[in-house]
Amino acid sequence: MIDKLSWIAVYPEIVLLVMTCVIILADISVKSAGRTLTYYLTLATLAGVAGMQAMYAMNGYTMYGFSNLLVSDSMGNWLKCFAAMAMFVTMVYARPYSQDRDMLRRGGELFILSLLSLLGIFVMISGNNFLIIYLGLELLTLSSYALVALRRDNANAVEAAMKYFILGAMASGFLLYGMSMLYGATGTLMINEVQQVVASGVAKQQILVLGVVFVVAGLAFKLGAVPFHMWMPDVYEGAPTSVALIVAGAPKLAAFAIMIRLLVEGLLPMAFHWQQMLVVLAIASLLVGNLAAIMQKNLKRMLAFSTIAQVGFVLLAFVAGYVNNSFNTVVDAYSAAMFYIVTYVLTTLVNFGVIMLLAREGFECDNISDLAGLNQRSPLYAGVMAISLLSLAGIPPMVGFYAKLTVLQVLVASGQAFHIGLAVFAVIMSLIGAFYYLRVIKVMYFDAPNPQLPTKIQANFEVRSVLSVNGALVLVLGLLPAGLMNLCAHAIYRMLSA
Amino acid sequence: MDLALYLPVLLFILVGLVAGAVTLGLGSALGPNRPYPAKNSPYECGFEAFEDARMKFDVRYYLVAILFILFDLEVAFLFPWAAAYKQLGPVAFWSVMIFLGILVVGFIYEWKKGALDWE
Amino acid sequence: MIEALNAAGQGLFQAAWWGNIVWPVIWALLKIVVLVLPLLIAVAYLTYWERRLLGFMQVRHGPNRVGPLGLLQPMADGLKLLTKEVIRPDRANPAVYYLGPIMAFMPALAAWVVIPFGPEVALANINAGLLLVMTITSVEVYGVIMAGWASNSKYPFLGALRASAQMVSYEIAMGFCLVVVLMITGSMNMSDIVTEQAKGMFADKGMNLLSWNWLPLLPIFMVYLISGVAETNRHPFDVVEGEAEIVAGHMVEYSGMGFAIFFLAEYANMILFSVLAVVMFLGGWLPPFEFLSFIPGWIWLGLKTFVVVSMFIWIRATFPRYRYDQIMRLGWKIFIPVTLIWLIVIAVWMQTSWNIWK
Amino acid sequence: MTLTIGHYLTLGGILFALSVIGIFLNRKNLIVLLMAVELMLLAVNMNFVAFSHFWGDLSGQIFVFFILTVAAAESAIGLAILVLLFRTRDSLDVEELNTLKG
Amino acid sequence: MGLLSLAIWLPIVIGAVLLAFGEDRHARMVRWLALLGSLASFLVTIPLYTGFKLQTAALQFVEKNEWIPRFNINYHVGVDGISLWFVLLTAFITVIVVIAGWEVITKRVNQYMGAFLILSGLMIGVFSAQDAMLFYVFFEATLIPMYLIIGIWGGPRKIYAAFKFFLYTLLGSLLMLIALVYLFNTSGGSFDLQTWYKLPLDIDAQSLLFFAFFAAFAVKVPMWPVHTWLPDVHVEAPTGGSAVLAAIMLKLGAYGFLRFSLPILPDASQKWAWLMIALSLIAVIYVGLVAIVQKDMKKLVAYSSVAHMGFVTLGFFIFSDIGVAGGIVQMIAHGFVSAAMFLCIGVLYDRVHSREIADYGGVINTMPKFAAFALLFTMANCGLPATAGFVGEWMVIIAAVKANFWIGLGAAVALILGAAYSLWMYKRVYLGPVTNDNVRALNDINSREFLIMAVLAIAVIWMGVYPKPMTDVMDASVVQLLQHVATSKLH
Repeated sequence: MIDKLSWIAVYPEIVLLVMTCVIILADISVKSAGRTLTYYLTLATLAGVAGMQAMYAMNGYTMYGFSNLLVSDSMGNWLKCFAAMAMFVTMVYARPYSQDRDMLRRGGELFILSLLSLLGIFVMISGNNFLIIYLGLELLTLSSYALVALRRDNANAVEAAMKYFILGAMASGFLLYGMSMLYGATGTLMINEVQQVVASGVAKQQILVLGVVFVVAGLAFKLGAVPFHMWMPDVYEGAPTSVALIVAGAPKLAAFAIMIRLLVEGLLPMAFHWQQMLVVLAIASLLVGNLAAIMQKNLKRMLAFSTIAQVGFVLLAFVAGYVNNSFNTVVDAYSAAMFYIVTYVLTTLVNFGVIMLLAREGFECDNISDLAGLNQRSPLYAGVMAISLLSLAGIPPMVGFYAKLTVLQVLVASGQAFHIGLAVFAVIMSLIGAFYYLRVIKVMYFDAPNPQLPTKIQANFEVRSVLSVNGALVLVLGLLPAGLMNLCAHAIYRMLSA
Repeated sequence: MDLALYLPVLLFILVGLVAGAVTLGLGSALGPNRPYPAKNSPYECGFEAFEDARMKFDVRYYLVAILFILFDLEVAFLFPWAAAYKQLGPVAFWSVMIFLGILVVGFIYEWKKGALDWE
Repeated sequence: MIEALNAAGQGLFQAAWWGNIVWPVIWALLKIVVLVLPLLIAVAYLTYWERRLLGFMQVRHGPNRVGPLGLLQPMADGLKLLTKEVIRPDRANPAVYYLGPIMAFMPALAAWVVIPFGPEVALANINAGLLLVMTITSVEVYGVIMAGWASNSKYPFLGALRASAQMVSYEIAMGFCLVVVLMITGSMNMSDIVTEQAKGMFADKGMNLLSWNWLPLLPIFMVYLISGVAETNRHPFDVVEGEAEIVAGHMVEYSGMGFAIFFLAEYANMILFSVLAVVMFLGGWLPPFEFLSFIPGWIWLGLKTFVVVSMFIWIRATFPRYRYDQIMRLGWKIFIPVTLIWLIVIAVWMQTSWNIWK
Repeated sequence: MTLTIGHYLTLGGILFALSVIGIFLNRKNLIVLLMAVELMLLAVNMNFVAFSHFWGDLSGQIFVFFILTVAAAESAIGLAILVLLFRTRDSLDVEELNTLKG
Repeated sequence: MGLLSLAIWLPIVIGAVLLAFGEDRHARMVRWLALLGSLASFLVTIPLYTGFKLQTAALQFVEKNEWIPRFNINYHVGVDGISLWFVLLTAFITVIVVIAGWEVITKRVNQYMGAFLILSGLMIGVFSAQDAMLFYVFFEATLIPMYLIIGIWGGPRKIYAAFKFFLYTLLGSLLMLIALVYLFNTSGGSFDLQTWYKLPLDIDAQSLLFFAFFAAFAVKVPMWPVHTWLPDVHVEAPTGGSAVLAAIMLKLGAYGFLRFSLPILPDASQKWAWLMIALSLIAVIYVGLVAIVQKDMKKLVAYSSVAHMGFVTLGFFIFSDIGVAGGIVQMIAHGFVSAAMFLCIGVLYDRVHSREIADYGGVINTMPKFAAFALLFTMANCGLPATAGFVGEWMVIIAAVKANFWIGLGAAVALILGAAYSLWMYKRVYLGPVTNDNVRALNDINSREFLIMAVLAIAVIWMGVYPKPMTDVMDASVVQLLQHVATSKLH
């Protein structure tokens, strides 16, 4: 018999699932071009789910459900809450853009698949078992593949979908192969049992290492770390921008969560091995991401490479967690990574929001030069975009600075000369990063606008207000980052002590 | 599980294949073999065959294939459940009701979207 | 007697180390031959019976020249087909072209391996019998697709697409039917499925007939029968080979034995589906009334199968051909919902205290 | 010769390697790519079943069940994308997937 | 909210409000609002001076609140004798800049004014931050408005200049960031400067940290050889931007040496003082020579700024009270003088749209009032007695001579070079007959420009004649600073 606690633990997920089904059915009868009913139901669902997760998170209980298959802890709840909010914001930005591109006329798949991918994110974050994590992951990625191909007459979008599909499927294969090895070495799929077995040292070391290698490779694929990054620029560029944001935003939180679940909760005793891999991945990501971003003319592609570079920073935080068998920096490291990823998502939302806002019917704001003179056309959106770009560049007082600061702090705190070297390297790379972010700001502020474009930028009330709040949040969290930092630290602390 | 029980299955499949092959072989051996171009050309109503026969075809066939994969899989999922249904209690009942509920939602959706229409 | 034979055979090879492997193989092969030969004869005579029955229903004679009452007609047909040229079109892909009919024929035979002719009397009385039936019969669609594709000609190609889409569509409904049967039986073993039908309120009173699955599962039974017709591409669902539209569907390019094998496969499948229907819904080898149990089980099985097969032919004689869109509509929009609903009904029924399948 | 876990793992490994090679070296047809992806999952299934048997633990086989499901869903979506791709550019050549680059 | 916080946040808030005015049709209102805002911000800083207690090195007007408790980062601000004058200077120069941009700036006025007000608040923040991370945040944040000011309202090569400015300074400060984080970790989790002053560090760590700080501050000062961004940026920046850059932003770097390098890393400072002195001397002499050959007025003044800042660092790394105090006085004086010099060039540029020395000649004939002011500021720039420039330079030279004759001699030579390029430029631009029609058509300065000039002139003369208020304020703090430097931190 399934106990009550199990159900309570997944209550938000159930609500999400039921509401998704309701929305699917409701969408059938929707006639309006903008899918008004579907849209508002989606927003209501997302807001409700985010609220529920926040409540769970603030209660701070750690609940295990369904024979420990699922865990609902404060870290997971916060991540899920943020993911739902990110999806909410994404939907607000995505609707006018998608409507202009004829993506909503045939059906509300954009919303439905987004909700399903959010459900996948939830399941991934909750997973306490390889199987559950895998299922969540697939729910997320399968929905994403379909989303990318949503503009089915657009050759670029379909090509991006195909590439995403092949590489994504391969990534899942790598992850699975790794999981099968871990299962073979430990005889269990339960993450906490895996850790116990690994810690006890009974498991065969070679198989374990093989498993770790493949798991890390699979995770690197999902996160988009070099050399497993090939899909990201193509998907960002090819997919409709609204979908690119769905792929770029909330799923990053889930990727972080499964990194925590698999590497930290499951394989902390193997930290030495995966940290070595992550170092290589991080260095390569920082290097390739930043250097390639400089050469891009396409804004979305540039953001993709910048994401790769940012992922490098996240990985650096993981590198510094568990050094020399000492747990001193563990909480700091993983909460730094969490803080980084949360703020990154927040910032990315702004970037894509502005891009979508500027992309009018028949005109994609794909090239950096399309932003020319944005400041003259709309100081508000230029300001919002500038704030978010500066945040990505890590310039105070934007929130991105604190993200980098926390990572650097933990790298230096681990006390290894090598890690300090990594910190210096990362800093130099972020200087290169600053260059291409500044270039976009330059285009927005210093260049003259294209005279063919309308001087006024139209946007509906929702987009305007959400975008303003979103941009302001990047700044406000930069001025007062303490709350979010504490939240991450608490969440990670509870997760580790559980 | 006794794998030996499955030996006849394997053999029967082989026998099936062999039986088909043998009859076909017998047919070729016993029948005449007098080919000429007109006989060996693809069937066409009276005129020469033009263009490759493996042409583009209606996308609905793909749709059916894809829907088949999904539904057949649902059936495959139901099999073990059904086999054990008598022993399992209401938990099994409810979990499959949820499962079928989601399936039905998808089914209604594709129905209403016209995925099942052939007119 | 059979046991003795088996033991004798075992003894024959006991000396050699490979005796443990070879004898079971030979033994199984023997049994297969014993099963297949009558089956092939049955298939041959089914064609004869079909023509006679159709003749009867349409108030004409049917074949009556070759042998007494035309009983040698199938032999003559076979002989004729055997001596016809096997043509392979130039553009066809040879390997796949020849593999097509074989793949269509094989499942119609191989599925018989699990059919029980009496209690525990089956070539392979395996636990996963139902699953095996489902998988092996699914293979048939490959034969169709291969034939259509390998012919590299338009009519076969379109015919194959239609046929496979149709088969695949009805396979879903059929799968649900099997699930329902499985639910109330609790076992995938075909023998168990039959013996389960011998229990129940009516069976206790000697009225086996009413305890069989067909009654409580009437909608499922109907869906299964009709799906069977559609699966075998039989009339009235035979648009794939509808002469007026696409000549003969995927078999257009086949001649001589190639065509004959498809033909045989169709009739073998008819018998297979009939016998499956009998096993799953009509009590298999069980007698309809307890007092008739002196007649051996395999005769009952044969009789029932004969009835069902005849019904196939009867349907052919009665119904006009469906349009393709109607076929698909029936499969997707009627059968799947019906089976799904009945599945739920049965599931709920089994949760209540009126559960009759405890 | 008896079959040990090692044999199964080797087979799984070979299948996995084949599929990875198939994905990276295949330059001709996208369908092959899709098949390679499926093969990869089958290789994993091989491992899971072998380990499941080795540990006498059923969870591995349950995993396989789900992988099969997901593989089917995945191929459904993969095929759908393939159809779209073919409709937009009349080719399934991997080499021609080059509109997006930078 | 304390007085200091008010001084920091008032201009920032007003600047943000200005940014909210979307379009240029409100330009008039925006200008007045900006002026009122900057005046208010300046007035807020006055009580800081009047209420400042002399003869104590302790921090005053301290505010300390928790900011990011997770990293023990506090909102900790306060002023001592060293920083007080910079706060005042910043607020003062902002008023001047707002007035200077009154008519010149016509497009996106609100952003221009807003950027300067925000910049002013941020720079006051830098000067008053007592928490390293707070310092860093303000320090870095100043880049953003300055980048925009240069890029939007700058000259033809503004983009190059803006990038050069941003990336040069960012590189340095990122290295400093790692140093800060390292100090945070070694101090057991504190960003508090007072804690760091007591932190023992071995010499290798000190050296590394010293160079990390050096990277940040030397670029900012700028010291030779990382000064190359400055001339480019000055040439392209709008007048107001140049003025603020020269008058205040350069001081952020020098101030950083005083706040971080010297007291936290005394041993490394001693060890590497020779290098710093050498670089400073190169700056004053070599850059002085470079300045002489400039054809562009702004470049000339820019190089002269580098040379003057060389005096400042020279004074600091002699480690005597008169040297350090001289450096600080020199910084403040340079703040007034360089701002005035750039504004003078701005006055000419607004009329002729050229900064080439060769395009001018005999300006005194058409703009007598203006030429008089310009003469005063040029004199101050070359350190004539009774002007602001004199006091600091002489204090530094005296300190240098005391420490080492040859250093003193080098510094003195620099003084002569300064006189040479300043006066030669004055001669070529202002004196002599009118050389071309552009100059002939010049109108003398209007009342607005007169007001700015007059105010700056008063300040320059007052500083030269009566510098006591300044030195009084800083004495105690300088003594304490030197105590820090004298106390070894080696374990």
